[in-house]
Parts: sequence; C-alpha cells; structure tokens
Amino acid sequence: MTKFQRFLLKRLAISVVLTLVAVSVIFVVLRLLPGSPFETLVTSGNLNQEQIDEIRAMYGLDQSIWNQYLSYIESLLTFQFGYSILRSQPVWEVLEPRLINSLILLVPALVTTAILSSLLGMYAGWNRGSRLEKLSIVLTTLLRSTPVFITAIFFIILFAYNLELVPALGMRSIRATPDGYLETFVSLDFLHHYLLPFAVAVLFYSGDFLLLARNGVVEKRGSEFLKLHRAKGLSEFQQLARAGRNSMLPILTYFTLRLGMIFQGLILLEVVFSWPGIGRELVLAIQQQDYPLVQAAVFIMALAVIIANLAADVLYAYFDPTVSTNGGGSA
Amino acid sequence: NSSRGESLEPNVPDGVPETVETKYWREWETVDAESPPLEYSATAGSVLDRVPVEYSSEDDPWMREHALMVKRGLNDLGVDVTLDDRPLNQLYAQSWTANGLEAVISMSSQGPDPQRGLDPNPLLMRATEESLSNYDNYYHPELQDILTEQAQTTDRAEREELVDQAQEIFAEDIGAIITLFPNIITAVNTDRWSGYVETPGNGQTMDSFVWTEVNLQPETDNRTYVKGVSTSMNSLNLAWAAGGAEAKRLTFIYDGLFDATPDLDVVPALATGGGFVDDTTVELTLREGVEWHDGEPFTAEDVKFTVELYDEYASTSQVPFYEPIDSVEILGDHEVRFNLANPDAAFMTQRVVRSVILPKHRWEDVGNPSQHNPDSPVGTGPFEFENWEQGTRFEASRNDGHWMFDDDWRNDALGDQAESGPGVDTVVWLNVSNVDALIGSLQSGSIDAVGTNLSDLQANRAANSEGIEKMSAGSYAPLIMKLMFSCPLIRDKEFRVALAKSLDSKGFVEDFLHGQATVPTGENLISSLTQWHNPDTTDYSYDVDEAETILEQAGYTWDGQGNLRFPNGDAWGAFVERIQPENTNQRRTELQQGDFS
Amino acid sequence: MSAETKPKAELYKRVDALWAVVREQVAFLRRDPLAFASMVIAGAFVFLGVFGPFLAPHDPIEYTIRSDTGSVLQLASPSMDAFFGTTAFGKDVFSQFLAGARPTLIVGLFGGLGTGALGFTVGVVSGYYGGWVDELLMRLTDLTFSLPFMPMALLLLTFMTPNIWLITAIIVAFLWKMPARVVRSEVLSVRERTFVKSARASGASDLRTMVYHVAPNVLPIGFLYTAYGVAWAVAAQASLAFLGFGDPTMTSWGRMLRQVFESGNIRVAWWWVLPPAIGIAAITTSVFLIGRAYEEVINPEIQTDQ
Amino acid sequence: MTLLNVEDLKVTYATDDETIHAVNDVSFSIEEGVNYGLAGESGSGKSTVAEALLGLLPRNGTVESGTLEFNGTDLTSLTDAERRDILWEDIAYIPQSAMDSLDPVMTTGAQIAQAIHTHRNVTDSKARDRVRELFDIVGLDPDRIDEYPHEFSGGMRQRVTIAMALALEPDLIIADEPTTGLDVIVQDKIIDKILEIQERMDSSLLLITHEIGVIAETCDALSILYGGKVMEQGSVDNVLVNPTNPYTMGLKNSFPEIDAEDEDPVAIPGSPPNLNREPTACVFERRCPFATDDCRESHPELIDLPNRNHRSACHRVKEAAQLRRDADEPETWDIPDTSSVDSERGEVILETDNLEKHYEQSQPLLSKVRGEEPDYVKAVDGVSLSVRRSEVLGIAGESGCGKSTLGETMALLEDPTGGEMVFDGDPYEHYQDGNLQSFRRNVQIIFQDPFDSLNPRQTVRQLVGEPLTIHDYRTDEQEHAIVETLEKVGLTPAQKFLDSYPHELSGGQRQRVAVAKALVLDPDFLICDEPASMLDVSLKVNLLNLLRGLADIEDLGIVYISHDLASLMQVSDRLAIMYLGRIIEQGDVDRIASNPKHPYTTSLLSAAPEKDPTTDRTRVLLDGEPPDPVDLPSGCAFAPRCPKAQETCLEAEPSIDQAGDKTHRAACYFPNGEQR
Ligand SMILES: Nc1ncnc2c1ncn2[C@@H]1O[C@H](COP(=O)(O)OP(=O)(O)OP(=O)(O)O)[C@@H](O)[C@H]1O
Ligand SMILES: Nc1ncnc2c1ncn2[C@@H]1O[C@H](COP(=O)(O)OP(=O)(O)OP(=O)(O)O)[C@@H](O)[C@H]1O
Ligand SMILES: [Mg+2]
Ligand SMILES: [Mg+2]
Repeated sequence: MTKFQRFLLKRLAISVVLTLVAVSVIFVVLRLLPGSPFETLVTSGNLNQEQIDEIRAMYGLDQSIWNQYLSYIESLLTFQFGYSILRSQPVWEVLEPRLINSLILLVPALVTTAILSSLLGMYAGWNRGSRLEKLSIVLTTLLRSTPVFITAIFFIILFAYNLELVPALGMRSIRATPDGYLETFVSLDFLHHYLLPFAVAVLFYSGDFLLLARNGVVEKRGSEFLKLHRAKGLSEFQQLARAGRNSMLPILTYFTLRLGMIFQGLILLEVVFSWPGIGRELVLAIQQQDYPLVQAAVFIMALAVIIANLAADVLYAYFDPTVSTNGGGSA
Repeated sequence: NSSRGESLEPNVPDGVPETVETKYWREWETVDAESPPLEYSATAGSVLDRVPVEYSSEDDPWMREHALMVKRGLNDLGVDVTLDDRPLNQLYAQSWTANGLEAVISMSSQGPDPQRGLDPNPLLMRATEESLSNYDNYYHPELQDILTEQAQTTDRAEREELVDQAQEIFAEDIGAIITLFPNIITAVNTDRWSGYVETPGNGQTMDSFVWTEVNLQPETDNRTYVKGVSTSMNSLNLAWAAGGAEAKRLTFIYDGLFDATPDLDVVPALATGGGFVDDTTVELTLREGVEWHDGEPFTAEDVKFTVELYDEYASTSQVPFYEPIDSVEILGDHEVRFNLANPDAAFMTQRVVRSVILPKHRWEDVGNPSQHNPDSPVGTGPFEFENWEQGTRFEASRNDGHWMFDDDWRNDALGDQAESGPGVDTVVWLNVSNVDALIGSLQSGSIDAVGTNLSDLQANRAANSEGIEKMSAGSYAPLIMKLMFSCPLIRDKEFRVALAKSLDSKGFVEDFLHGQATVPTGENLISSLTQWHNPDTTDYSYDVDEAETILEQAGYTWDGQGNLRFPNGDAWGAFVERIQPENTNQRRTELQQGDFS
Repeated sequence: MSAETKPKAELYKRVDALWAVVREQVAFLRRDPLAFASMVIAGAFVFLGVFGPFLAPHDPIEYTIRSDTGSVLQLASPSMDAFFGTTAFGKDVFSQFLAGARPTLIVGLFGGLGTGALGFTVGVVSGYYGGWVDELLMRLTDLTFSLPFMPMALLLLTFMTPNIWLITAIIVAFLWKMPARVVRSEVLSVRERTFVKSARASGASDLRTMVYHVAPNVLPIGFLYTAYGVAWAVAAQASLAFLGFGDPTMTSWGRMLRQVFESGNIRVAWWWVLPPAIGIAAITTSVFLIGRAYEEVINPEIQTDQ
Repeated sequence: MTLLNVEDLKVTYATDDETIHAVNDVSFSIEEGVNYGLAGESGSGKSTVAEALLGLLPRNGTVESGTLEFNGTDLTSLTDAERRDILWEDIAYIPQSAMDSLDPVMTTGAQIAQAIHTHRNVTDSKARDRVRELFDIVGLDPDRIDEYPHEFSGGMRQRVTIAMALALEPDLIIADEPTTGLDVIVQDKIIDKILEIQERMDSSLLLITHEIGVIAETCDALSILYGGKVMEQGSVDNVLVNPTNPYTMGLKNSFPEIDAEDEDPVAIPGSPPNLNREPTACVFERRCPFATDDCRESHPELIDLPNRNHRSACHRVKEAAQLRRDADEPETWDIPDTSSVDSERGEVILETDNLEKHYEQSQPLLSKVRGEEPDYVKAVDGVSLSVRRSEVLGIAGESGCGKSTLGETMALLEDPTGGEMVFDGDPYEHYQDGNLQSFRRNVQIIFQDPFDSLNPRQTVRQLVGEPLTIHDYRTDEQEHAIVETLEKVGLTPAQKFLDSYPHELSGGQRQRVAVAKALVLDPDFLICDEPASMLDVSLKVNLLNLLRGLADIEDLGIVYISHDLASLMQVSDRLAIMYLGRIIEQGDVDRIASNPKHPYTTSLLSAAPEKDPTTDRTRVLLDGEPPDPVDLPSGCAFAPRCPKAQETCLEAEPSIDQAGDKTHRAACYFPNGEQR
C-alpha cells in the first residue's frame, strides 16, 4: 500500500464517520421539532385522535425513537429517502428535478466565476497597485460581502423592473410547457430567465476566487523561483503563467470546497429568484415541516460537503508534489 | 411575580385565597396536562401582570396591525401587553399537544373552508368540551347542551332554532372574541372574460368552488383561462392530501354527492335527491347517465367503494364526509343507503356536500391509496385532468357533457350571475412565486386572473392597468381571538366584557383594510353570509369609557400611573366568586354583587 | 513604590500595552484610504446601532403615520412626514431603518466577537496541544463544516422561538470553525518557533506558554477573523431574517427587506427597499474591506515588495 | 578583453517612508575568464548589484544612474525583449537561496529544459539529453531529472541551479552566495564543483559572498562593499594580503581561523550604516577606529594604489601599513581583552553516558496493529561526554548529525530514550520526577536563530524578567536583576533597551537579549546551539568572546554546538566531533586541531576555507551524503564515505576509546596519528 493509498483510506474512513455523525445530528434536530403537517388538519377540527395515530403510524412516527433512528439511518444510507408527507410522492422524485435545476444554475456559474475571476485575479495580482487591481478588489469585495439576496434584489429592481431586460422570477416563463430536461433547458426562454440569477451567482463568488488568485500571484511574484524564471529570460506572460500555475492548487481546492457548499450557499438566491431548486424546496419543506423531504435535502447538502472536502484533500495531496501524504491533519 | 407600578397590600376576606393561579377548573377529556402551559396569576390588589398576546404575522399580512389594535385596546384599560409573534406552525402546535394556550389571548384567522360556510358545526362545535379544538378550555353548561342537541337534530327548522340560541349564548358570554370576517380580494382581467361569479369565502377566482370557471364566457377568441396562483398542489391524490391546494383544485375533476351554490345553498350533484329516512339512516338517489372521464359509467358501487376506501385508509381530506358513516348499502344501481353511527344533523347540509367520489375501477387495485399518486386522476367533474407539473402548472379541460355546463341548470344555481355563451375550454393554473409577480403577470396578460388573496392596495395597483378589475367578496371565515379560560383574568366575565368593548375593530377595518372586511355584531362565529346566521346577538360595542366603568364597578382599580389593579378587599372576594366554574358565565349583577366603584 | 500603587501601576502598564497593541494594529488605517472610509462607515453604523432607536422619530412598529385627513398613509413615497416614506401599513421607514440597526449591530458584533473568540480559543488549544485534543477538535470543525449552516439554522429556529441572542448563538456555533482552522494552522507554525521552545526551556508552564507566547502571536489573525466574523454574522442574520426566521420582536434590516419582498412591493416601494439593503451592504462590505486591508498588513507573504 | 564593466552604479529602493540608497557609485570590471568576488557584510548591497546587472531588481528598486556594459552593449538601454535574449544565453545566475529558487510545482529537469527551450530551438529529446548531461556534470544522478525540487536535499538543489546556470554555456555566471546556509563540507564540495566546471567552460564568474575565505580560494579579483560603496578593490592577492582599508582589515580580522587558535579574532563593533540618504561622510566612519575629521566631511574617492590592480577608498590610505598593524590589536577596536583570565576548570557538572534519543517514525495503523517494530530515527545514538564548570565543550558536526537533538536532550526538552545523564549529582529521572523546575532554573539553552528566539510581542524587560517570575527568583529586585544581567551581556546602558521590542534591536543585540534571558537565573550550565550562525562575522566574534568570558568568570559549564569549526576552536576548551548521532572524536581543542585522528575530522578541518589566498590547503572531499539515520549501515557509520575504509570498518562499530588517550579519543580503527 502506498503512502497515498493509506492517506486516501484514512480520509475515506473519516468521511464515513462524519457522514454518520452529521446524519445523526440532523435526525436529533428534526425529532426536536414540534408538530408536523398533520397539525393543520387537527386544528381545522377534521381529524380525531385515532385517525391522527393511524397517520403517524403510517409514517413510522409512532415507533420508538431508537427504531425510527435505525430505519432512518438505513434508508438514508441506501438513498431510500422515503415518502414525502405533503407531496405524496417518493422524496427522490420531488428532489431530483430540483437538484438538477440547482445544478444547472450553480455549477456553470461556479465554473465560470472560478475561471474568469481567477484569471482576472492573477492579472490583477501581477499588476499589483494598478487601478485595475484596486477597482476589482473593491468591487468583488462588495459583491462578495453583501448578502446574495440583497445583490439579487438590486439586480431585479434594475434589470427586470426598470430596464425590463430580463424576467425577474422563475426558471421558465410561466406559460411555458417544456417536456423533459432537454426542452426545459435548451430554449431562449430559459436563457432569458437564466441570465440574471446566473450573473448574480457569478458575481457573488467572484470575490473569493479573485482574491485567492491575486494573493497567490502577489505572493509568488516576490518569490525567488520567479526571479530565477525571470533570469532565464522567460517573457512576462510566461512568468505570469508560472506564478498562476503555482497558485492553482489553493484555487482548485477552494473550488472543490465551494462546489460542496453550493446548495446551501445560494438558498437565498433561489428564494429571491423563485428558482425551483433544492434550496428553495428545502425552505418550503421546512416551513411545511415535511420531515422526509427536509431530511433528505439536508442530507444531500451535508453529503455534498463531505464528499467535496474529501475530494479537496485528495486532490491537494494528489496534485501538490510537496504535500506530505501521511494523512496527519486535514487542512 | 414581580408586579409593575404600586400594588396595594392584599386585603383578603376570610376564606378567600390571596392569589389565584391559572389552572384547569374542570376535568378535561381532551387535555391530559397536569397544569396549563400558561402561568398567569391574579393577586388581590396587585397590578396586572403583562398579558401575553400571541399571533402570527405569517397568518395574514395585516395580522400584526391587528395585534397592535388589541394591544392598544388593552393599554387603554391600563393593561400592559406582551405581543408574541410566533411562527404559524408553533401556533398550531399548541393544538397538537392540546395542553392549552400559552398566551392569554391567541388570535388566528380561519381558512374559508367551504364546510365552514355550509354548516355551523365546524365553528360552533369547538365550544364543546369534547372538541379537540377546544384548547382554550371554554365551557358553558347551557351552550354545551344546546350544541350537543342541535348536532343531532335533523329537522332543519328545529335545528336552526337551536343554532340561533347557541350563537346568542356564545356572543353574550364572550366565548371568544370575533373581530372581523376579512374579504377575499383578487384581481381579474375583465377584457378577456366575463361571468366571474362572486362566491362567499371563495371570491371570484379561488378554487373551493368551480362556479366562475363553469360560468366564464370569453370576450375574445381565446378559450383558455389562465389563473395565477401562489400555492402549488403537492400531489394528485385529493383524498389523502395533507395540504389545502390539492383538496381544492382537484374538486374541479371530481364531483361530490351534493354541491353548494354561491348562496351557500345545497344543490344536487352526483346525488339528485334523498335524505334522512330516520335519525341514523340516509338514502340517496344518484344521477343517472353520468360517465367517468374515461367513459366508464358512474354507479352506486363507486359511492360504496369510495366511502369504504376512505374509512379503511383514513383519508385526510374527506374526514367530514365518511366519519359518521357506519356502513354503506347499495339499494340499486343508482341508489345508496348510508347507515350513520349517530344521529348527525350536519350530514345533509355539510358532509355530503363537496364530498368526493372516486371511480372504483381506478382505485380498487391500488395497494395503499394514501401513498398513491395517480398519473391522471379520473373523476366525473366539470373538468377533465390534462396535465400537472408540480410547482409549475396544472391544466384541466372542459367536460362538455357535465350538467353544470347546461345553461338552465346554471341559471338555477347562479341566479343573476349566470351567463351563457361558449364558455371556457381549458383552465390552467400557473404557479407564480409571489404576489408581486402575480400582479405583474396579470398586467402583462400572461394570466387572466389572480387566484390568491391580495391586499386592497395590491388589487388597486393591479387594477390600474387597462382591463384589470379588482374583485372582492365577503367571507364566512372569522378571525378568532381565543381566550384562555383557565386564566383567572379571563374567567371574570366583567373583564371579558371590558375587553370586548375596548377593541376598535371597525376603526381597524377602516384604517388598514380599507373597509374590506365585515365586523360582526358581537362575538358571533357565524357569518351573515351563511344561512345559519342569527343577527340578534349581544353586541358589546366599542366604548373604552364604558369598559372602564365596568371594570371599576367590578372592583378593579388603577394605580398612579394608570395601571389596572385586581380588585382588593371585598371586591376581591367578589372577583374570586365570579371566576368559580359555576359563575364564570355570569355578570356581576346576575350574581347579586354590589358596585365596587 | 508603595504596595498599593504597584498593582495599579501594573494595571496601567497592562492597559497601556494593550492599547499599544490595538494602536499598532489599526495603524494601517491611516495608510489605506479605503479602509479608512470603511472605518467611518462602520463607526456610523455602531452609532446607529447604539443611538438609532432613540433617534427614531416614531415607534417603528406601533406608530402609524396618518395624513392630515386622518387616514393611514400606506406605501407613501418619501415626504416631510416620513423622510424615507412609509410601509404598506403606514409605518415610518426612516424610524424602522434607525431602529433596525440595533439587532444588526448586536448580532454582528457579538456574533463576530463570539466567532472570533471561540474560534481563536479552539484554534490555539487545538494547535498548541496537538494529539488527540487536536484530532477531536478538528473533527468537530469537520462536522460543523458538513452540517450546512442555513438549513440547520432554519431547522433550529423552527423549534426555538427566534430571538437575537439565540440567532447570535447559532451563528457563532456554526462560524467558529473558520477562525479555528486558520488560527490552528498559524499556531502550528508559531509553536515550532524557537521562542516557544525557549519559553519551555525557561520553565514556563503550558498555560503560560500558550497565553503569553503563542496566543499574542496569532492574535492578528484572530482580529482579522473577528472582523470577517462580524461581516458573516451580519449577513447571516440578515439572510435568516429575510427568510422569516429573524427575531420577530425587533425591527431589523433583514426583516424590513422580508416585509417588502413578502408584501409584493419591491417593484413600487423603492424607498422601502433601499435603506435596509444599502445599510446591510455597506456594513458588510466595509467590515470586509477593513479586514482585507488589515490582512494585507499582517500577511507577510503578500507584502513582499514593500 | 573586458567582459563586464560597471561604472558608477547607483541603485535605490523606494519604501513607504524613505528611499534606501542600497548601491552608491559602484564601479568594477570583469575581464574575460576571470573569477571576480564581491564581498561585504550583510546589507552592503552585493545582491543589489547582481540584480541590477540582471535587470531583476524588485519593482521598488531603480537604477538611478551608471552604466552596465556587457560585451560592449549597455545593459540598461536594452528593451525587455533584448534583455531576455541576453539573459541565460550570455549571463546565467545562481540565486542566493537555492532552497526556494526552484519552482516547486515543476520537475527540476523541466526547469532546466525550459531555459534551453527559451533560447534554443531544439527538440524535447535533445533538451532532455542535455539536462541529463548537466545533471551528470554537477554530480547528480541523471535518472532523477523528473523529480520535483522537494525531493532533493538543499545541497542537491543548489547543484540543480548550478546545472541550470551551465545549460547554455554562458559567458558570465553570477553566483549570489551559492553556499550560504549549507554546511562546510557541502559548501566545500559545491565551490569545488563550480570551479571545476567553470574551468572547463572557460566562462567568467561573479561570486558574491560574505565569506572572505571562499573568495580568497576561488577568485582572482574582488571588490569589498560596505554601505553600498566599494571600499577596496583589486586582485585578491593584493587586497586580502595587504588590505589598505580599515574596513577590509576589520572584516579580515574578524574571521577566525582554525590554525590560529591562539590569536583571538577581532570584531568590528557597531552596526552597518543607515542607507536612507546618500552618504555624506565616509560610510564606515562611525565604526572606524581611525576616523578623522576628514572622514566626517566626505566619502573618500577610490584611489589607485601604486601596486598594480589595487584601489582603496580611504582618506588615510597613505598610512595603510601602520593602520594594518594597529588593526590587529583588539584595543584598537575598543574591545576588552578577556582572554587573560584563564580560570581553572572546575568539577564535573553534567555527564552523559550512552545518551540516546531515538524518534519513532510514524507508522501505519495496520503495522501498529500487527505489532511491528517501528523504525527509529537515531538522532542521538549513545553519546557519552562530560562537562566541567568553567569549561566550554564544543560539539561539531555536519548538518543533521544530531547536534541540536543532543543539546535539547541534555536540556531535557526532549526525553532521552536511553542512556544516563547526571546533572549536579542527580540522574535526569530525578528531575523529570517532579523536580523539573529546579533543573530548568539551573540549565539554560540558547538557540540558533536570534530573530526567532525572542517573543516579538514582549519587551526586553518582559523577556528577561519572565524566567524570574516563573521561578520566583529575585522577585523583589526584579528590575535590578534584569538591568544587571543586560549589562553583563554588554547591553549598556540597560535602561535604553528595557522597553524595546525585539524588532527594534539588531541581530546581535537580540542574541544578547537571548543570552541575558538565559543568564538572569544565574544558571550553572549553559547549552548554546549555534547561537552565532545567523550573525554577521563581527557580531559573531563578539558573542564568542562573551561566552568565553562567562565560562571563565562565572564558572559556568558551557556546551557550544556549531558546525563552524573555526569559531569552535576559538571558544572551546575541548571539542567533540559528531557524526550521525555518535561522538567520533573527542579531546582538547589544540590536540584535535593539530592532530585529528578520525578521517571525518580531517575532512571537516580541511573543508574550512582559508582567508589568506596565499596559503594552499589540501581538500579531503567526501563522497556522497550522510546515510539515512533511519537505516544506519552496520559497522562504522562513516565507513561508506571514508577514504580509508577497510573490511574491518564495515564489520563492527569502533568505540570511542578505539584510538588515542584520555584527553583525546577517537572512534576509528585506522586513526591518522597512528598511521603516520
Ligand atoms: N526590495 C527592497 N526594498 C527596500 N530595501 C531593500 C530591498 N532589497 C534590499 N534592500 C536594502 O538594500 C540594502 C542592500 O541589500 P542587498 O540585498 O543588496 O544586500 P546584500 O549585501 O546582498 O546582503 P546579504 O548578505 O544579507 O544578502 C540593504 O540595506 C537592504 O535592506
Ligand atoms: N522531532 C523529530 N522527529 C523525528 N526526527 C527528528 C526530529 N528532530 C530531529 N530529527 C532527525 O534527527 C536528525 C538530527 O537532527 P538535528 O536537528 O539534531 O541535527 P543538527 O545536527 O542540529 O542539524 P543542523 O546543523 O542542520 O541544525 C535528523 O535526521 C532529523 O531529521
Ligand atoms: Mg544578498
Ligand atoms: Mg541544529
């Protein structure tokens, strides 16, 4: 077994344990919640106690907490998310299209911003002290630090309400009747709706990548090895490329981590734009106390983070020639 | 309990406790708690503790204003208030555990569920001891008897008499405070369609009734009617749906045994006639020649099957219908008999109306109907299912042969509001995420009507556009302020009366709802829009001075800063007497207590 | 020196030393105009947070603005009666804006300080002791990383009635991991520095070494993350309030935005949107900018050519 | 023909609040095929000159004026593209810190190939062949060209940069301190390699270093820089044999030499000038014992001296011969003569017997479960030695041989894993068992790095006072104790320093504070782990003298650890030579210096460069690197590298008593003395 494999194994084990713990925490928190969707029915005076008990039994809410926990763990880990209380559908059937909608918005946005902002950041770092650098930093800091829903509201007011360039809400125009993912996503109407949330997501994340790339390059620019590259007669651009290459690893790692946090990070974006994604669905489910749905959505989000963390560590260990792969700490 | 302001030294007549805590004064069948979740005590001569008042601003946009109105009223009496804005689900959660209210006053608006407009029971019966919804622990012996009796009185006239009495007693006793019945306000495009039907509690465009949709006539070539809504259906399983939207919208696809008109009158639907043969037996004749949307004929088998299925799998939305039915017998192809477990007066006025009958041939092979989500629900209703995409759209098309599309029939049911013409072809519900977008879509023509409650301001804003009109209809669903009857303060009827008189509901409706609500005469749960309304109930009209006088006479005093104090001395003795279980429904004078002012 | 004055003098020295550290730490403000401007904004914000509710001309929630005829001024644009216009129920936006700064400040400040302090402590302890303590604490941060903040906060707030202290606590409970990790890695490198070994060689206890030698040298990072913590906390609080999980008893900027958004009035009532939105954006951005300018100063690696 | 001609070069650095005049009117020229040296203390502007030549100045650096002519073209007038063409093709560069000069995410071979591709139009495989060839030339395994920099040791990385410099056979190689940071043996090998290759290629070399000895051995001509000014220049033979500038004299004198152990090195007191304005007086004036009013008026011109190829910038250049004589006397430099008080050695205060410190290597869980014996790094592997009061025991050895570990184990900062240690009559277990504080009070350790051994957030008062607080020692007169100690280590007046933070002090001052911190508790025993290696020569000498004085006057027992044999010779009474965790030779200083018995000692001694260019030394170059301390060969650990190794050496390990007598022992089967 090589050192790397050993490291991989240990990281994997940690991730599994983390998943279990995280899932248990979610369980405990969910069980602490009072009430359930049936309360509405009781309040309206329509159900008697027997009927309530019957329904609870149907969803396993009458079993001992311990049994509920076990069957919960078992079903989550086998991706059997159960049956949505409110939607009378398997949870996965509810979540799958939302997940796709979220991914279709967020992944391209993240990739775009990672590439563009990193390049811009590298360029800014290389021209440290220039107006471009200062401006880009202030601008991205503004976009990065302002909560995303505020940026989104500003954009809606400006581009949708005042300039009327794009629609403010939704993923497709309300009268559209697409069939299947292809028809949904490959259309001008979709693009029209896509632009605004996409732009906000891109801008929101631009700050982190820009600063990371900029700091990396600034750091490398004063370094000895770049001096040697310069002495060798490398052109300015080649030098920048080397500095960029040397700053890639943190960016890559960060990208991976961000990818893991993607769903949770932009819940508010989905809410403001009424984007039918998993984040918005989660907020709705929480409001309606649809346990199985909440549980599955939070689980997916946690899992994404855990997997991304794992991937980031592994990528780091794999791509950084100098990293020690004894698996000591995970940064 | 530290009190504010200067309290008086308690001065208590012999044998009278100095302090009275909130507690259960009767054994409650539905409550298993040792003690109520509210801690509020009355002490002779002490300044009243802050009165906790709860509401949920999620309930209605103006709910906080309403709460502030209550606060002002109590402040005017010298009572300080803690307003507790709670998440709606927490407000509901109190009923789940049914230990009672956590606040002295708890307000929430009731949904305009058709059942609540058709029969007085859904609202009135909450005042009975056995009701799960009686978590305010209200009890009035006489009312209890009358309500129990009327629920079993199948004779309409007799029952009406009893119901009238019940309303009088409740209002006089202030079993709760009923401030207003808010209107249903929406906006529609009148350039494209005419024939919007005003239905109480449902307005012109909401989904509890199909009148508008069957009556609409196109003003243009377009026969597809698009309604923007902000809540989405979660499934196509009407009977086992937990939410409200599917139970309403899917009734477009299904028919009930009877239906209700915009006057809240019962009219035949799948059943054409029949009624009680004795106290616990109901026989109905069913409409002949009705076909399911897939072409199968509708028969008594379907009715029997449906009721049994609901019962076996505990349908959530059809509880009112099947609950009293003990068994169903098929008397003929189009004749059924329901055997009821107990005499049930509401059966013919409420339970069979808007009931949903499922096609047996579709459901008999379904394993667990509560987890079944039919791909394409088949009913007998005026509209046929076309397609549904969760959270996006729902589409149904005209079932041309349905009796509702018969002009004569509609003339009967709708009276003046009936219009004739080619009618709609397709109805589309589009999910629009928020009100702002709804208005925008209506103005831009993407939708023809808003199927969500708007505020007056919003409706006016929408109506600013050419061809858009505001629509408003009254509602029979009240805003109820529950009072926690285990709390000594509330148990004092004198205080209840003063409280009722301190609330300026009319002013509130004028100021914040632009008059778009009905203020009832006194604390009457039953709206004047329904057929069960009694207009002659006691009205404790808004009058703060009078309220103060009442309190003063009951022995309450005020300290230097104007804070209200509990009675002291002999007056305290009278107070303690008033709040005893046998006296809590009586005024001071009825108990021959003196004037303590 | 009398026995009495000695501890006093000692105290002065301490205070002086602390003050010197703070002065030294904020010296960068003089050089960076952007950071300076941000500092001014942050100062104005603190002022608003402390005095805003007293300055508000009306009660932000209870007072209703009425026209001369006595009718309620609903959704009125800015005027002399209401500088920032009114809300859908005739409340004074200006008063709400002033009053709304306080919860934002409280959560921001205490959330930031809590995040910084907790993260700093965990980072120092974890990094300094290493071994199983480290392993345990770092797994704990892994765990908080994998529990998504927003959803968890929403869940927690559904069964506990939201109030600002609870919200602050939740924010701290989820955000401490950031400074903890960074401080820890910093401590790992400080721990290896000779002066720490030297402290041990002169017989200093672990606690003493940690408090006097390790902690002060990672303090700048702690400060930095406290600043970021403030920005995160403000943003988190605003986001929660916007989703309807804010403290319902207090007017906050996030809650104001929720009310405009929910009431379907963003399209018309710009006067109701802009004050809270700009308020939040300005404060988070300026705190971030201060943090960034500060980072520029304390991170020797990016100051190589100065 | 003149290859490079630098005329009146002036370079400034702009910083936030001031302008640093780093190089002021420097002129020199390098003939073809000549090795040229640039020497001077740290901060004298050596690197700046090199970077100006290469156009590599950082952004805040500007060439204010002057010409830089290379092969007839003026380098300052070139466009970027033209300059890039000349770089590497004609002028190659070996940067100061080879450790970090290689791109960490690019294989070493690729970095060299990149240089080739940039200038020559060759195929990949040709370039690779060339890289392999270059690796071979610099003595690296050609099969390792695809490895990343971190996979090489510091010395090997330095060779990679040399290989890179040679890639295109340039006319001029600029080597900026190519050996700083490497230990003597490696340094010696690298210098040798550079010379050998450069001989073969016939290129010129501009060698920058602060080690006069290295220049003396390798260069033909040199310039001595101080404060951005050329103080003296000319042929090595002239300048270093007969310096005419007081600065050169001071610099030369402060280099201790191994053979001259009787003569105390003399340091230049004070610190380098502040360069924030152009010099108006002679830059050396403030530290020069011979300064006159003239010197305060202006900086002297560089004057051609009568003998060929020798120039000096000194107002009193005419009196050079006299100054030279005076400069040899410590009194001239105001340095008190301490060597006179030679006290008796006292009783033994610390003794170790077979002391061991093995580090367990981290091991996969699986092997742990299986109960496999873990591997150990035998950093200290059976060391026996003793130190008396008033005695300085020197410990020498190349990097990584376990010197620091030994020091820290003796200070009980590391737990010994075997062997015995007795301090002041009690075994170390006694101290570990609850009496650690009393041990800590009496045994102090001073670390290598003056910049890092003081907490940057404490004032001198807090720093020096802390041990007193911890041990509750002299608490009532703490201030007095602090002042007293500071003055003892030569920080006078002490009051001036009390409230300073470390960053406000110079390196030498910091190291003194560190010493004061150790001495404030009046310890009995002091361990010094390379306390002077980071200091400039003159500061180093000061510190050595101070320690010697402490041993003599305060009756301290001192262990002085260093890889710099020359300074060890100066300060120690006895010497122990360490190799891979063992002491392989031990004895009185003069006996080891004059008659080393172990071949390793011999090579160590021979590796130290001589500052006098006229003396020739015979190098004993060692093959390879020290073996992996995890996997020691059986037998004598030195055998694989030993020029004299025989069968016996590989079979069993010789004990320290193998050769020599009581006062001079060596672990060798074939010691030098006996063979003679
Ligand atoms: N980038 C810079 N900015 C400001 N000052 C600088 C810069 N680089 C060097 N200096 C200053 O210029 C002077 C000369 O520095 P230089 O690096 O040339 O010295 P050196 O002789 O090479 O010293 P060393 O032996 O330590 O390498 C020093 O005082 C140094 O502090
Ligand atoms: N904590 C440790 N764990 C494992 N191995 C160690 C540890 N400390 C030192 N070593 C190893 O022990 C050996 C001796 O190291 P030490 O630092 O004592 O050498 P040194 O002679 O002081 O070197 P230098 O001259 O470079 O300071 C080296 O191989 C080193 O890698
Ligand atoms: Mg240099
Ligand atoms: Mg060492």
